[in-house]
Amino acid sequence: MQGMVEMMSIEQMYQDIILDYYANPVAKGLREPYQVEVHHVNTSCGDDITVRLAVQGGALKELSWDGVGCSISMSSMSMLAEAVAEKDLATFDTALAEFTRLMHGKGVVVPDELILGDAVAFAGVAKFAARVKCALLGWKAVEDAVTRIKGSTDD
Amino acid sequence: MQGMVEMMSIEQMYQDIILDYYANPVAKGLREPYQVEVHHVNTSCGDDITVRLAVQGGALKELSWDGVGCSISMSSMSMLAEAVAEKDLATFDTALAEFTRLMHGKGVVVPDELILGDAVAFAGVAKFAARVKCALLGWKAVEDAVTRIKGSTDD
Amino acid sequence: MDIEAIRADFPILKRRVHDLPLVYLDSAATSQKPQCVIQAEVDFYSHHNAAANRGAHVLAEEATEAHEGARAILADFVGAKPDEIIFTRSATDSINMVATAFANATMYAQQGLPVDARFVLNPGDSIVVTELEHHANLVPWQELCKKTGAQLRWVTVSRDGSLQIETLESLVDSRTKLVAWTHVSNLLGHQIDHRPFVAAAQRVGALTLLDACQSVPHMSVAVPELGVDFMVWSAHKMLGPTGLGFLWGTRQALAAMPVVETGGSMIAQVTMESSTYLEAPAKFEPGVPAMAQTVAAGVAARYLMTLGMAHVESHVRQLSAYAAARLGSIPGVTVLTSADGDPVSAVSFMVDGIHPHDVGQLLDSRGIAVRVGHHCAWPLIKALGVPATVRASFSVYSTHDEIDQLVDAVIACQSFFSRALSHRGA
Amino acid sequence: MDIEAIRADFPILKRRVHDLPLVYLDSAATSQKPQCVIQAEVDFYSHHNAAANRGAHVLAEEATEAHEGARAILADFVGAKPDEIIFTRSATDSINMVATAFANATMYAQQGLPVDARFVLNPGDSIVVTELEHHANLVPWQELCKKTGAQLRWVTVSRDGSLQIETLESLVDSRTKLVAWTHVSNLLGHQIDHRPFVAAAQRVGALTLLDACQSVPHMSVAVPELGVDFMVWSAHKMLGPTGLGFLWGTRQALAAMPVVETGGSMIAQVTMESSTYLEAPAKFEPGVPAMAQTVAAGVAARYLMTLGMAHVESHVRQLSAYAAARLGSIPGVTVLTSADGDPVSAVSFMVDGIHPHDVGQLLDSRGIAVRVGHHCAWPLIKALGVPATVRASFSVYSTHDEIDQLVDAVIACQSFFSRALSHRGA
Ligand SMILES: Cc1ncc(COP(=O)(O)O)c(C=O)c1O
Ligand SMILES: Cc1ncc(COP(=O)(O)O)c(C=O)c1O
Repeated sequence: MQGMVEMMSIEQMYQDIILDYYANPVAKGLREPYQVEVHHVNTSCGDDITVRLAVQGGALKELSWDGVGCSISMSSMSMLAEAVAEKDLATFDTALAEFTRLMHGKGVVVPDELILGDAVAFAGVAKFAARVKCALLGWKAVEDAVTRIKGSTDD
Repeated sequence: MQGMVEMMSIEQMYQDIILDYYANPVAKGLREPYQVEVHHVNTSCGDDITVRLAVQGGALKELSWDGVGCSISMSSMSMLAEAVAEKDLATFDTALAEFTRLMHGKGVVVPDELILGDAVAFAGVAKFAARVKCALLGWKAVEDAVTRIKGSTDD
Repeated sequence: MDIEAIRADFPILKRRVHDLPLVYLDSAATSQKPQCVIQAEVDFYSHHNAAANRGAHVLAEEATEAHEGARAILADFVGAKPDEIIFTRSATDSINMVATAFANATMYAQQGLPVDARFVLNPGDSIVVTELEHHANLVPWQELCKKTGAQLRWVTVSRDGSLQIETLESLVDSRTKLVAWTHVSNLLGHQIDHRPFVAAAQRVGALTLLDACQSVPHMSVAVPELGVDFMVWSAHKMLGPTGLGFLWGTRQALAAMPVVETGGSMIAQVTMESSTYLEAPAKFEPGVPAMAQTVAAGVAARYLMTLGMAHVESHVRQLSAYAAARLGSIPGVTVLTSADGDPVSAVSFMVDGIHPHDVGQLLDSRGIAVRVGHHCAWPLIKALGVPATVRASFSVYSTHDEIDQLVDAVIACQSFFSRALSHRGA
Repeated sequence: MDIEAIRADFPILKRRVHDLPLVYLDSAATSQKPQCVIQAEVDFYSHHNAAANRGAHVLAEEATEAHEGARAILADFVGAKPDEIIFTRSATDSINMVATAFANATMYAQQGLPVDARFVLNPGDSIVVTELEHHANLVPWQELCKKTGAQLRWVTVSRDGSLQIETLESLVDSRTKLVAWTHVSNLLGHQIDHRPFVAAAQRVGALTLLDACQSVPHMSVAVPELGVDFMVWSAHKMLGPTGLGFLWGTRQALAAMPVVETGGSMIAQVTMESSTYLEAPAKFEPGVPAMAQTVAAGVAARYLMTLGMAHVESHVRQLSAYAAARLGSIPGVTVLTSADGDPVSAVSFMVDGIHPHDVGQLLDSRGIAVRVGHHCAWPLIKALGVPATVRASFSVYSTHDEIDQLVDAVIACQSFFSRALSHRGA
């Protein structure tokens, strides 16, 4: 019984789909061309991620990344890369808002699967406060990259 | 009964002889001539005392003082002025050492009456940590004055 | 408020001293703690103790949640946002932190590094305080001026305890970088109108710091409405634990303020060459926090909020008025008040011919704890022309009956000393 | 030592997490507290709470006696004199205080005020640290150098975790003002020989500061014998309360050091124009102290002294050796050690192919609390060429059985991830 409880709680976090992305990363390996490169670090544990991005016609065109980190930060980045590839900026903004809401929801927020796709698998991670930053690492990096591109094209 | 306990403990501190000196101070009022004047303050409550001293032939010759303070600091200064008047420096040093020992003795040190004279009345004050500084104020000032005189004659 | 019920919450009030019930009238120095506050520390240590904001295990997450939860309660208590509340060692520490930030900015500027000019002090710049400050809100500014060549100026206090507030106009000028003053005097007990200070500072773009040590524990303070940049107070005076203080700052002020202490948990990245920092509040909180104390302070704030700060204020003001009236009616007793306002929760007085220290001792022999001396406001003591005062101060658990006992004891003290001295011919 | 009896003293060890008994292996982050320490705070608040060093009433005297009594115990604990012990907020605070004293002295000197030249930093002067410092003993010195134009230098760490101590000779020169280093590494766990540092500093007349956060809780440290000027540590890592740290200094160093924070209870006299100060320790302790915590820290020190520091050290060293051996024998697990010595009470390790964060999570699911990440020693992490580590750390209440559970859990973690990842083709 004890074993059951334990595996259930740990598997709430390590959903199959999370481990899938961890085992088979998407868009990993930095690529050309790109308009902006950002480097983000999880200051509490040292995980780091580099994201390259090019925006074209208002859509996330080229997104590649590399990094060192735990299964949560790495799989979250992969899932994000897959979900937003070629999507327009408004779609990314909506997804980011929904993912942030989910991760800060202490495990009681029901995520919108239409918006998040596979990323709803992170619902279980939201229960573990210390891992929320891991799941958000890639998202914050892409947000930063998008902001910088917008800034440079606006003026 | 309660009244008894109270009065006993408070009278342990306010010995008759302390109140005598408080009511009738000795050597109060700054006088000429003097070799050195020192001004000491009890930093925790603001009591202050000015001491003027002249040493002659190795003895405390002229000692006068003025100050504002509680019954303990004022009576202690008066008693000291009376006890050491005209005495030699060695006698003062011995009395200072014994009085300091008494005051830091937390009320369990038995003072040497031969050395301290009336100042043994302060034995009860030693139980009240916050008042020890009051009792010592004048002694420290005279010690300081003596040190300064020694310093100025030595070189 | 049901004072008897409140008193039952404070274990120390069952204490006897010299075989008499304790009458604690020294709450302005430090307040007593209700059982729920004491128990909060015990519960933290017994069930959740781990390094907050650092670990990934269950205890560490619980500790983080408890610690950050306390921050949210404290913010709520003063109508602020959690990220505007910095945990410090004490109010004294909070004030010194702001002073150190000014010193740091000045040094960075001298090295040609970018800083917010509002924190930089040059010779000719000034800091304005008042003559009635607690040493904690005076000496750090003296030291800062000594270090930078800036000038300290102050609003003086008249013999009637009022501030010569009309001088603010000329004291605060375009070279003034900071105006710092106290909300409620710890010696005269009255509340000081913050508006002239805020207006004078805003006119010239100077920063403002409010010492709220004696106000926040006794009245509802909605700090964003005051218009100040910084506010400080201590947990131990608001029914909370020892060893904890607070610095509140506006987001803009905290963002502009240079880091003060540095170390773990406040860094973004560290290399041997240089480091970058997180944003407030983390920016100002290096090291493992005072977690058991922050949690207990949260419980103290909740306890006060449950009583209702309006009720708390009206209770202590009533007690102060009653004490001032009763003490003032004893022949030979002078109550020290300020022409600027009535006492909130502390009343200072003098007994003719008896030094405050002796009064305190006699009161103590009857189990009554008051504070005597200069109350860490030595310049004010001198301005008022007294050697020291006796101060009785109140909190939620104080009663009219305790004031009656105080009055009786003061009268007994007078007769003890007049008997003792008169037959000695003094 | 009877570990079962010791464990019974620590209420939190009865906790269950995820329905499993707590296995707390994170004592290097913060230690747990025995009942006597928890009770000491309760007793203080319930019976003696009043402002220490300020009042003349019975409670204030009791509070003063308890507080100063604790200082005497803490002094005894490190073989020092009471007036050499300064109470601070934390070890981080203690280090920052010394750094601020340097900054202050530098500013006073610039204003032409008299200061001890050893605390003055000019461009061209240097501070020497090591690459294995906790951020708390690195970032404050970086900031101090930024503020003064002085240069930060450091002894580097080789891949084998050893310090390139032979470089000290050239790093420390006649312009070096301070040498600061750690006694026991919080990441690799080994003790560092203080003698070369002290010798190098003394050769040039530089001051020295020892970060003893990870040594004092676990071994007998007689600080006067080490030859350093300053030593810092935290109460919360030595079975004591949160919110309290210590700065020890020689009498000469404390007398020469400028004041840092200022305010009440540390002043000799105050006027509006200027103030004079008391001697150490009061000189460095403005404000109402963290009395409940100092008293509890005294009880913690006594608890450790009663166990006997030699026994404590031998217990944690045995556990560390056992953990290093057992973990090291698991295929795919690498224990990180230093060629400079064996771990005292903390063991860092890596599990091949599994990020430390994931290891920590799996261990947590079995009730085992360890720390994962950079352990506030990011430069060391980079020097060792790892992204992060898992750290198990021990205290008087830790057992061999807990290490066996850790080992089993690490193996279970390996199989969870290898099962999870292998069928996914990673
Ligand atoms: C070696 C070392 N130095 C300094 C510190 C900082 O201690 P604190 O967070 O208690 O200030 C720690 C612990 O975090 C440490 O392990
Ligand atoms: C008005 C005022 N300011 C500052 C302080 C300093 O507070 P603390 O000693 O808690 O730092 C006090 C209390 O002593 C006070 O009454």
